[in-house]
Amino acid sequence: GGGERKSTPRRGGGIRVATQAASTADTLDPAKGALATDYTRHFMLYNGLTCIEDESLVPRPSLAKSFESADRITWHFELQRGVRFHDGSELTAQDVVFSLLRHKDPAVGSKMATIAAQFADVRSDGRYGVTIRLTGANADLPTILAQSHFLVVRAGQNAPDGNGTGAFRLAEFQPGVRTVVVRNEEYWIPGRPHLERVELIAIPDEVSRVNALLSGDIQLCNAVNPRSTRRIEADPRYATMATPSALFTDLIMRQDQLPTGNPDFVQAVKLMIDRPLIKRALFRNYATIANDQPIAPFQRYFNPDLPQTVLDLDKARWHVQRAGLTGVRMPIFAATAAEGSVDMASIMQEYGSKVGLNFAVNRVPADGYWSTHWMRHPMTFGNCNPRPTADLIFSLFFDSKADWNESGWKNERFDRLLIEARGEADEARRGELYGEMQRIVHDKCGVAIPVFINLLDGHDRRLKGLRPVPLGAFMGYRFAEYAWWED
Amino acid sequence: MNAPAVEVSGLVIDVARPDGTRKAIVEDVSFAIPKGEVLALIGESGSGKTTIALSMMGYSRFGARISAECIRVGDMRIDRMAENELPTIRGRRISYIAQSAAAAFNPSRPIMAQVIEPLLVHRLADRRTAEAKAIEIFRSLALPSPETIGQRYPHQVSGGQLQRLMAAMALITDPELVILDEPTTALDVTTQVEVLHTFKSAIAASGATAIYVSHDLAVVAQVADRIVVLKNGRTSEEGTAEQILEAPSSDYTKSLLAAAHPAVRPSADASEDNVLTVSAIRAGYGRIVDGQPAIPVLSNVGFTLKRGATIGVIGESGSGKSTLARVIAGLLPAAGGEVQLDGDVLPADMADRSREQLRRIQMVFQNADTALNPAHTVGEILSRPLAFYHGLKGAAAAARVAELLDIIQLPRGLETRRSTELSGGQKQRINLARALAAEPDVLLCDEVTSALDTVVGAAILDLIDELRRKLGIATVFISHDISTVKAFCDKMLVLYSGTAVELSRQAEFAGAIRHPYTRLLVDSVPDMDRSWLTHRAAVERAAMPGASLRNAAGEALCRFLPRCPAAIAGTCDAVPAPLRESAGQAILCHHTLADLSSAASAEIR
Amino acid sequence: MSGKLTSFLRGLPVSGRIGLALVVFWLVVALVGPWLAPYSVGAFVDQDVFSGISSQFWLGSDYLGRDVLSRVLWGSRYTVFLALGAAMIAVCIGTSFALLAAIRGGWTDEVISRAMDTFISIPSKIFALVLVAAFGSSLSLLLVIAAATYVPGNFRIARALAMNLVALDFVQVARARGEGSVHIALREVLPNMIHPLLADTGLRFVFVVLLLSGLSFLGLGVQPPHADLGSLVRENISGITEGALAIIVPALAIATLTVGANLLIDALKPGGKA
Amino acid sequence: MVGGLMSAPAETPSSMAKLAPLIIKRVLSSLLTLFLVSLVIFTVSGLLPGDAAQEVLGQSATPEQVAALRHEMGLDRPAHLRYVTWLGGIVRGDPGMSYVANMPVSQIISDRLPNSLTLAGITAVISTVLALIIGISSAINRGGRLDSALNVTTLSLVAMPEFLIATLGVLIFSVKLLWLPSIAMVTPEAGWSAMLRSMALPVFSLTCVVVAQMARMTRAAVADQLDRPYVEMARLKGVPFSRIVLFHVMPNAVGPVVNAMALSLSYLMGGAIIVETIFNFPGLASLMVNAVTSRDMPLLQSCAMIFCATYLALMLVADIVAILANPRLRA
Ligand SMILES: Nc1ncnc2c1ncn2[C@@H]1O[C@H](COP(=O)(O)OP(=O)(O)OP(=O)(O)O)[C@@H](O)[C@H]1O
Ligand SMILES: Nc1ncnc2c1ncn2[C@@H]1O[C@H](COP(=O)(O)OP(=O)(O)OP(=O)(O)O)[C@@H](O)[C@H]1O
Ligand SMILES: [Mg+2]
Ligand SMILES: [Mg+2]
Ligand code: NI
Repeated sequence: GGGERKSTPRRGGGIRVATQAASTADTLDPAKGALATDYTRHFMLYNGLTCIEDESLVPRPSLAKSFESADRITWHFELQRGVRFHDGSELTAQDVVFSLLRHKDPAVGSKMATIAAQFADVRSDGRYGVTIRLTGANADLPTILAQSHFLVVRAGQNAPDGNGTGAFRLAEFQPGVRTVVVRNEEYWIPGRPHLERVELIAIPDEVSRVNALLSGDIQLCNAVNPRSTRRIEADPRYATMATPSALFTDLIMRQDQLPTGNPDFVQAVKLMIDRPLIKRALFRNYATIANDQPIAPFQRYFNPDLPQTVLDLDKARWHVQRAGLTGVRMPIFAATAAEGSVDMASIMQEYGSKVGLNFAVNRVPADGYWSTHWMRHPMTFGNCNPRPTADLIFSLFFDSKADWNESGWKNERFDRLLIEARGEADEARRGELYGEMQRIVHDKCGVAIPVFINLLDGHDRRLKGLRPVPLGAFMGYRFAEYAWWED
Repeated sequence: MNAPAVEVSGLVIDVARPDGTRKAIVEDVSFAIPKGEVLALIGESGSGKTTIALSMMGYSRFGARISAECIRVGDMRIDRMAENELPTIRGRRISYIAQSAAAAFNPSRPIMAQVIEPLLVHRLADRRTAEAKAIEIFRSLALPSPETIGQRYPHQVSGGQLQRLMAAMALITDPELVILDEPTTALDVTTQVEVLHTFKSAIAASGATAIYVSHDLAVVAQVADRIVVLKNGRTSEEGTAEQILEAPSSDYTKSLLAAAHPAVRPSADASEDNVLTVSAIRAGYGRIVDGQPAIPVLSNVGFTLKRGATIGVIGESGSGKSTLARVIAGLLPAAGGEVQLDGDVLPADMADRSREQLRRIQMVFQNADTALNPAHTVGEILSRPLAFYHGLKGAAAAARVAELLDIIQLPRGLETRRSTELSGGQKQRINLARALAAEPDVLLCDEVTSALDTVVGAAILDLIDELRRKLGIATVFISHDISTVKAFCDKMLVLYSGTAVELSRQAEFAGAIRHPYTRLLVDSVPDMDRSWLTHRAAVERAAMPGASLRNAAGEALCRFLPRCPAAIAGTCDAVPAPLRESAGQAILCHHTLADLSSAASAEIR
Repeated sequence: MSGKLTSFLRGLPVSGRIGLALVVFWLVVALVGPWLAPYSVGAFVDQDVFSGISSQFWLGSDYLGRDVLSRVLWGSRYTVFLALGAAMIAVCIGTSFALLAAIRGGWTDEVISRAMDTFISIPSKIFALVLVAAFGSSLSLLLVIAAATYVPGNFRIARALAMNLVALDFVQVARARGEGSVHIALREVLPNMIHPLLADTGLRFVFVVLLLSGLSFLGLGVQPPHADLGSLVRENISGITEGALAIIVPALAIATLTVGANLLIDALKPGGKA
Repeated sequence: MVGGLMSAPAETPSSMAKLAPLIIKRVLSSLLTLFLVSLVIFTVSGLLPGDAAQEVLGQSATPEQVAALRHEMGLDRPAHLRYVTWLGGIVRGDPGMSYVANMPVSQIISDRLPNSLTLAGITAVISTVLALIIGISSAINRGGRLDSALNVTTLSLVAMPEFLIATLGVLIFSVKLLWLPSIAMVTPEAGWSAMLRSMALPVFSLTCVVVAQMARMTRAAVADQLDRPYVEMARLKGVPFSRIVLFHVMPNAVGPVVNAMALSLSYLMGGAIIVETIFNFPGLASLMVNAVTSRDMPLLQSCAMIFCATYLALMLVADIVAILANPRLRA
């Protein structure tokens, strides 16, 4: 980990940071951000109304110096005064309204279009006030707005060009090659940032990425393979930072197709997953054993009373036999797009043969995986990034009507609980509701979640001030604002 | 009185066999050459001539090892020289003229650079003086435009010129010993005479001692003072030229001498009907536009051939002999004229000919090496036409193959061998047998003996002669070797540059009336007479070099005009030559037949 | 037959014999290897990963704790047979087109040559990526890609050979006899190309082995848990600094296979003995 | 480079005039080939699942968004119309807009093409020189110890998957020795030396990949010429061996050697994908892979055309060199 030894922030230094993917699709438009590179870039250039700064995941004010809501439907945000964009113009409510409403325009191609559908109305309320009215109660709006997609751009900029209020100014941007930013001298938060210059590149090949770190060509990288940690830690100049996160790769069994729709089949599959093996072999223990539901033990609202599903081949075989599926041949679609899925599929195949299921691994290319394979076949793998709230993960992936209801299951009770929890003001009650929902998913849903995967960043030990934020690599992609360089 | 310029004794050259033992390819050869004389090494192919000649330079091919009691050239003991000393004498004091100048010249460097290279690498002169000297030698070798010929590339000069240029390269350092390895074998007879002559005078002028390698006794007779006859790497006979040529003591030398004078074969009793009629053929290569090929070769060539008869086609290289054969076989569709077989007009393109028509005309290709598929066994090669034309399969085919092998006098065991495992003579027999397997009416033989030793070639000729008499096959016999054709054929067709300048029956051809070109050809064949070359050299004189081949009206003139020693100014270069005909002879010339008889032509000269 | 074999062996130089031995060794491994494999190819048998030689795991274990020996035995089967199959297909197709182009000449030749240029100029790995993206990864597709990649190369060589042969007299003899194109192609021309073609097949074989390993780098290849030798190297590459056997063994396998094939080819070439 | 070894005299204008028809014919047939390539690429890429709109929007796309983007990109028009538009653009010299990057294709390519050309160029020079040295030395030592040693070396190089060579190179030269950067950082502001340093490892890897084959071809071509009678003739003239090789053999071997080299070198542009990936080199091959994965047709097509054109140009150069070196063809 980062700051064991006490060190105080100091100004200066430039670093090069590598993520695992970049392409010509790299963008300066926060709404379109799709990869770690984009998120990191956007957080350097822009600010959001709110932000999440630490592992507590509590949303804090950012461009909004305060926010409030009585009914969790209508929200009022009061903006900071005197915040200036890089081009010198002042931030006003206009900009915020523009930035939020863009997401509802299909032509923009926002990744948050479905979330933004909740915005019934976004209005400016004076020069420095913004009022958002939602279609239904949502206590998590401040958390939602802390995501990179909702970062604020200048009003009228249909194709944002990096002109934000952020801690860094854009110096160079070559899609698929690199982004260079330099310190914004007039940043509205005094004393920040510390680094003079950040160069953001992508090294898709993991071995190359780690080699680049070890040869001093980069100072920080994400997506380190658990198998490489030994190499990095062996060198006293480098360290890894593990961020426990709710990232998971799940095996999807479509409920609207056979035989995956058969509850016995689902049960059998959940019973034949050797979770310790996956944790140990695939992730070198940089993972947390999961229990077929998406809330990780270290997250709020985690339900510790659910019994842990463990490997039980006899029971699995019994379920297979009961379903009359012994000897059935099933392809499992996997791609590197879903981290670890190919190896998981191999494990499934190995154990499947022990319970009478004949799985065939069908590795397909990563590109086109989400549009052509994911959720399209009876058995595919999905991959779900950490979400800041339980509501988000449940409503995006488990609600019957959700676009990404991966297994296509339908559970009215679950749907009802979801709405209820979203508007619930009482924390204890809310916890109960989420606990109940976890049980339903664990028992009934057609997804098997073997483990939660830790995020692994590798960094030069001279880079200080890093600490894990479970939302993503690089302190939830926001390291640039906090980190400093100590020679 | 003086010690000989070159002295060799106890020369042994051996090569390592795969099993490690050594095999001698030259054994115990000794000779001596007095200064300024020419020694000829003669013998059949593979007898070790080249190997011996090269050992004079301390050089051996394919890792052969040279050992000798003594190899002395002038004051140099070649056998005692160290490996790094040898290059200093090669090309400087001993030089070499290879058999094929076309191969020995580097195709991608200008001639001059190569000719003066010996001077430059031995630092005998600077580039300027070297070039001046080269031009001097070019002039003395009677090369055309000596100042500029050096700027050309090897492919831009004729074979004869190239051979002379190589002589220039060899002589430029004024060597003590010149080695000539069959320097005229690859040349036409007419060119051979020129080259022989220049070589002889050049060597004489330089005063160098020479070793002349050849397998042709008649050629050797013209240049050599002494002769060593080799057989299988051993000296068979050695002596002065007169002695060997006039009173040979070994049987081998006698057989060589005999082969140089082929016996005249009696004409077959040909039947009356023409089996093959070729009339007014016009043909060439490239795309045919308006009945005229892009590269015209043959113009208006025709003849008739009776069953069982033989027509000889002669002419120098490039005169269109093979082209004629290809036209008859249909391999090259003629642009004009027609070929009739038994009175039926054959389609020009073989693709349009019926299988039966194809069967009845068979061609025996010049080069047996490339005409036999190396991937097939003799049996396969011979049985394919049997199956293809006669539907013979299995035992019947095998029996017929055996029969064919008997006919061509080869052992039956040969069937399972591939052509690569046969000698040159054997290959040519198989080539012939394949044609016979089709049971043809007409056999086209394209220089079937040119690549063979005289002795072996003579045997093949005997075979063909016997076959045509036995089976009544009509033969078109193509050759550039006029003595063979003269002895062998009932009719002669003389081609010059694609035109038939003369068509004669054997009797008339042997007579005195000849086209000037035919006369040139006949006269160019060397005689055993040692003074032949000296006399012959006076004859070679062209009347109108560089004359145009078309007159003002655009009519084609006699193509031989630029080289014709008997050309009539004002007639030959103005009017197309008329065809002079008599019984059994047709000649394309302005002179009357009477004028062309040898007595009369002596006057014309 | 056996006489021929011994004389063939005797004719080979030492390097050729080494090559032959290596090639035969890998062919045998590819044929019988999977039956000798101590574990199933996907079995997670070792608690540790990248472990060294032990009595239990003769060649150690891989990045997931699977038995390297078993995986290499299986992997060589994929590599050898895929490469062999692809090389043969490429040579068959390339040579057929070459014969057609050489014998027909003219427009046929021009069209085929242009088409081949088209294929040769598209980078093969990218072409493979596109095809795999379009049709999904399968053994047969891999075979097709590898074959298609090397068809044009073989075509160029075979065409040059055939052009030389077609000009030779024995082909003219066959034409003058009235033989059809098929006979000329198959009986007259082809047998004389066999030797250089065999050498070329060998060379293509080597190229395909390397192409497959390149494709495995791009994530295209045999479906897991199976893996060809290249994929084995690739998937274990993170063990490279530890000198893991899991990476050395398959890399060595590729090297010996390709070097062996090359040595054999060189020895077969006429003049290679010199 | 190769031309430097030719001892053929300076070109006369007449030989240039002889080359003109050849070049015209080749350019015409190249245009045909380029057209075929574009057709093949277009057809094959038409078989790809998904399209640029879907890829851009990714996992989270809603159908309305996809439809809107498709319309904006013009993907809702029939394929042949898109092809014709694109082809028309190319003919006018404008490869159009990238679907994905919101930039003209020409700009994206012009950012990367110099990188690829530099990499390929440096590698070509180094590997050609190496291949010539290795090939010629082993040819003149045929059967000798040096020949065997070089043979084994080139064979071992051939036998190594290129990603392994590259990875080992990085481990040794950047991670262990810290001599060279492990990733190629080709930035405009970097100086020449930084540029060369960061290219060193990619060049090294690519050289290893192509040099072996080229050296082997050179050896074969030179060895073939060494058996010719004119070499024997030159030796019999007393010409030193080194001079024979340089002035007699090379001009004749140049034709086949250059042809083999052109084939190998054409690999350096499009085939460098693995090296580009490992060294994170911003070249055209990875751009094209990018275009495949993002279904960016205009970009994909243009990259393919560049690779094809490179190949054809190299072949043309090889033919021209062969002709210039061979007076028989020149005339
Ligand atoms: N590569 C070789 N290896 C071993 N022996 C050879 C080789 N080439 C030729 N020979 C043998 O060397 C002997 C002499 O050959 P040489 O070339 O001196 O003959 P030659 O009389 O010049 O023949 P030709 O008239 O055909 O030129 C022959 O018996 C031949 O069999
Ligand atoms: N395929 C071809 N294309 C173009 N021209 C050719 C071709 N073959 C031969 N020629 C030319 O046609 C002319 C006649 O050639 P042909 O082969 O018939 O001569 P030839 O009398 O058989 O000579 P040789 O005695 O050398 O065999 C020559 O000038 C030759 O250059
Ligand atoms: Mg000889
Ligand atoms: Mg001929
Ligand atoms: Ni006249």
